[in-house]
Amino acid sequence: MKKKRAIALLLLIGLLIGGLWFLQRLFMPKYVDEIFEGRLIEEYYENAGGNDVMFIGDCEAYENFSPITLWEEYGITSYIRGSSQQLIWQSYYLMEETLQYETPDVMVFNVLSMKYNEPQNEAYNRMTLDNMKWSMSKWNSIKASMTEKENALSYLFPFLRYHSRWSDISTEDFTYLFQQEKVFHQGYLMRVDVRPVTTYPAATPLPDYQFGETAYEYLDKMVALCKEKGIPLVLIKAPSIYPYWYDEWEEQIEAYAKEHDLLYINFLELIDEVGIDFTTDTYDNGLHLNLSGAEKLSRYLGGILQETYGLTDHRSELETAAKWQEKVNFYYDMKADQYRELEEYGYLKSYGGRKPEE
Amino acid sequence: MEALLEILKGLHPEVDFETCDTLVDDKILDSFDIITIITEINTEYDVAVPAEEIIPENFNSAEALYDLVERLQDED
Amino acid sequence: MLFTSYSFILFLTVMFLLYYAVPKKCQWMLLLAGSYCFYAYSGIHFLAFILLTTVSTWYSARRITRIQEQQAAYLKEHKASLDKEQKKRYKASMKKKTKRWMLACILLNIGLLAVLKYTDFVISNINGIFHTGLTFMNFALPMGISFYTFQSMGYLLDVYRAKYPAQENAAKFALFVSFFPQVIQGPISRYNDLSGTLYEPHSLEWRNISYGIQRICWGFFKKLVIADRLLVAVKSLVSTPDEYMGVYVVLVILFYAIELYADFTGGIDITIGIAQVFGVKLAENFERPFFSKNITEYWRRWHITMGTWFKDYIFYPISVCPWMLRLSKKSREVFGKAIGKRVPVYLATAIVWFTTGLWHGASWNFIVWGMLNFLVIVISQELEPLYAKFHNRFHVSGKTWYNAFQILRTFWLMGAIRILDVYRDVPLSFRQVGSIFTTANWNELFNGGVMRLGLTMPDYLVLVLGALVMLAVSLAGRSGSVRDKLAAKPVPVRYLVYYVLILSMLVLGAYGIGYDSSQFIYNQF
Amino acid sequence: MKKLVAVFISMLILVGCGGGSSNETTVASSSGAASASAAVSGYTFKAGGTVIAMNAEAQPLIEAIGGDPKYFESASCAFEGLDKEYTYSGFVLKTYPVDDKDYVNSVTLYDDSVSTQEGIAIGSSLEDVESAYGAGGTSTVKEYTMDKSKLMILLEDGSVTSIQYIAITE
Repeated sequence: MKKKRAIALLLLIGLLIGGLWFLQRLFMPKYVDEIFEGRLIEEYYENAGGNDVMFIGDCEAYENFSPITLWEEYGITSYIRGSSQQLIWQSYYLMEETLQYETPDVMVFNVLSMKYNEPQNEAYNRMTLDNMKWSMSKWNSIKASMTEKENALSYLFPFLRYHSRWSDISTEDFTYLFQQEKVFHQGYLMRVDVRPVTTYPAATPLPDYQFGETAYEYLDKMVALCKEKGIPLVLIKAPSIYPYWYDEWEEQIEAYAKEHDLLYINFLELIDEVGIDFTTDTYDNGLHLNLSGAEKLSRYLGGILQETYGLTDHRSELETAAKWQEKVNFYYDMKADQYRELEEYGYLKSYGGRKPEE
Repeated sequence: MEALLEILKGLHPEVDFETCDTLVDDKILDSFDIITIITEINTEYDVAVPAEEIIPENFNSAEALYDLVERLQDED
Repeated sequence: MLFTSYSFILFLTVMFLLYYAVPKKCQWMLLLAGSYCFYAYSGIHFLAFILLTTVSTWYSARRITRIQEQQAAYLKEHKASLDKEQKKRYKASMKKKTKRWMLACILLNIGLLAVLKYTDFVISNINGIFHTGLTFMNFALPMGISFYTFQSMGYLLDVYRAKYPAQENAAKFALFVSFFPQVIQGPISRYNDLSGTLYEPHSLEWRNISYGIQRICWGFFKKLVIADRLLVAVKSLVSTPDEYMGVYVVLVILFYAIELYADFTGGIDITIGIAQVFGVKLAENFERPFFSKNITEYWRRWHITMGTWFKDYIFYPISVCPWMLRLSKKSREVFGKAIGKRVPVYLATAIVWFTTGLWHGASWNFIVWGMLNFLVIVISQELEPLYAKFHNRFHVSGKTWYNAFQILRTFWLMGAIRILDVYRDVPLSFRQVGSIFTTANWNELFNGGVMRLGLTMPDYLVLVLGALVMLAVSLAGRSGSVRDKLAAKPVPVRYLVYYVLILSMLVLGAYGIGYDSSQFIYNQF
Repeated sequence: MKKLVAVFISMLILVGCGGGSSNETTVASSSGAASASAAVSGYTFKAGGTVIAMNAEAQPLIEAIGGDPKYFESASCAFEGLDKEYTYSGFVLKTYPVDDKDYVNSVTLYDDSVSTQEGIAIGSSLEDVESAYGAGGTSTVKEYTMDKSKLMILLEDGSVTSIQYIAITE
């Protein structure tokens, strides 16, 4: 009798673990029909390796630079490890993780996230952290990012967080159970639609402009990590007109860059040199550039990077060129499809565009 | 003994107190009845049943109850 | 530490592994250590209070037993030489000594409980009446103080009544007071019932483990799937009472009845299940309360250990104490036999229900809740003859439809009284119940008004299914233990039931972000 | 067996005698009633005739104020819903979206053509601020909270440079 019971028990435990593992995959949000920013982190792992320039940062990174343009214009191979409202400690640990997979020639970091000094929002945390592959970097990033109502166990076992999605499971959760569709271009989220800048936001005075200690702590860590690996770190500020970039913030970053001998480029001061026209180059009244804007910005930045760091032009390498040709084709296919949708619906229906309200 | 039976009959006429010996266990007597019995015994036999004596063994049958009363009488 | 927190489950697993690893004779020591760690987790400084109660009760009880032993030895030795009168005087003097110890210990502990729990209530009343501006003390209440204090006082009174001798070993007694699953919300155990099973060594028995874990999962299922989910609706119904009157108050009664039942019985199932896993048998605290046909039967099935505690240590002593007997004799002379008979019983019942209400919480809501229970008991007692006549004429008692009527009547009456727990204050509670009859908005039930309470259609579906499962299990439980019946089933069926129970608990449970798995209603006592 | 009286008759008798003094002791149990429903109160700003309270529904207020405010909207990083900004003469009104409605998130006064209901404007002195609202923080940053609203006043060497009403949303 004892043996029979032991077997039945083991079977029960096995089935439980199997069942829970399957349900966990089922309940994890798939970010398919909207908010596909949730899949940004995940897509890196298939394209890891061979990237000379690594962009890291929040939506100002993954919506304003086009790695494909950098490739076409300069033969620079690059990738954007961006995610929505990526906080600076998350950026640091992503940088740390990336260095396990490859060693780029240049690291580019967008400094906007210096304005956040504590954990902000559970939903954004989940999007940045859930799909990271397990490593010490992920664990440290989780601990640094958790808001007080979050629990580390629910990151170890996402089932504990997403089990309440049982009531809104749809067919997509089944179709994308194990595989995902490619939607980003080396981490760049393409948007071709246009919503010109009509007004500029007011600059509400802040009680204290000084960036937080935690922010500086992780910026220092980034600098140290790059110095240790011999990778030049470039600080940039994307030309988004909102959230407002205060002059007091600008002074602090310029002082920091000079002190640590880092190249710092604030594109907000180079709108004309880059040739950005806010009536055609943005899809949301100036918060993010659209495709034409991103291409201009990439062309400008590519020139500086190549000149300053003498990046090799890989277009002549057959094997790399073939690999990148696929990426270029995917890039132009999506560009054409997006313009088709603009023709047909007047807005980017299946790319997260906003329905123009008449 | 008759007086005691009188008291019990007064509470539950339909119960045969001579033979039944599971008055508490079968929940025939509830806490109200027990208190009423104790106050009646107090006036009838001038005996104060202390709280620690309120245990099923003493109240399960009329005889047990009567033994209790006698025991308390010769104690004080 | 919440039963539904991950740290508790980790704590439980560690305790379980250690318990069956350490040598048998130190198992109870491990339980003691575990219980004190568990208690310290809620706040190191609270240990002082539980230690104070433990030591004071242990010491007083030992002194009482010492005096009683001294008395017995003395009487045995001088059996022949003392006459009846001298013996009586000697016994009286000894009784006085033990009484002094008993009263001192009770005063200290109940006093401590009263100060910690009711000071602010008293202050707010003084402010209310005399419009003084006294500031609140905001004493933090040690976890489960009401439960372990009452359990210790019960032990003290039993020793004082020489029911059994006091426990010599202070550590063993400390375990009785602080045994970790029950310290939060009971059941309030009796020392003579618990000491045996608690201190005995327990070998690893499959039946205990399996039955224990089943009961824990069943407790978690009721707590997480039903209680915590329903709490969302109860909170929204109650937080804006002006918006939810009339038929919504009927919903509050129904929802809160199910929610409290699932929450409290779930918590107790977890407690008893945990104890069973360690081989310790705890007293049952519920016996299908919603099947009761009247209020006295209800209070014999709901929170049984509290009911018996108040009966044995407050109701009986008060109603048979000399002072009360004199009062009943005097009122018999003044008002005649009929009134005289009722005075002790009703006065004692009133005192019991006042203290029960007060024990539940430091606010008028609970006192009025207690007195309402008293009132309904008295009314049903008085109308007893009227009912007897009714039954002689119609012979309906025992018929199923009549039973159903009685059950529903008791359910709704107790439900109406119980909502005093949830509404802000007494007048509001009464206004809300009154509004059931004055506000005719029964159509709100069908025009989606119910959807604004924070629960979606799938949630309501789960709640209905969950309630049906609870009903089915209760019905099955009437004729013997459900787990025995389950054990009789063939292995595949049995394991399928475990599988579905655990999975539904994990999937449908209202825990994690969005549902802050709330405290057990009772455990901030 | 004890029988029970008809249920609600006894309840009705009791309805009349709602016992006890009606003090505000909150009910002990965790599911007890939350605090009084958040009536619209706290610090409010008067724009012309319209009183703007924090967390209030924005649409009716914007219509009441009228005029032709400069409008700027910003989508959050990934999720739907727009934070909107209306710049009037003297103050800026910001809103946050919940489901399909906008609610007041903050009102910022940026010149001395407008003032708070307590008479404090850009340029007022430290003493005026402290006499109107009390100490409330350092000489450069004053913060006062009331119900669901926070009033923040920034000063530089003794005179007010910015006044902001901010909504508290937990």
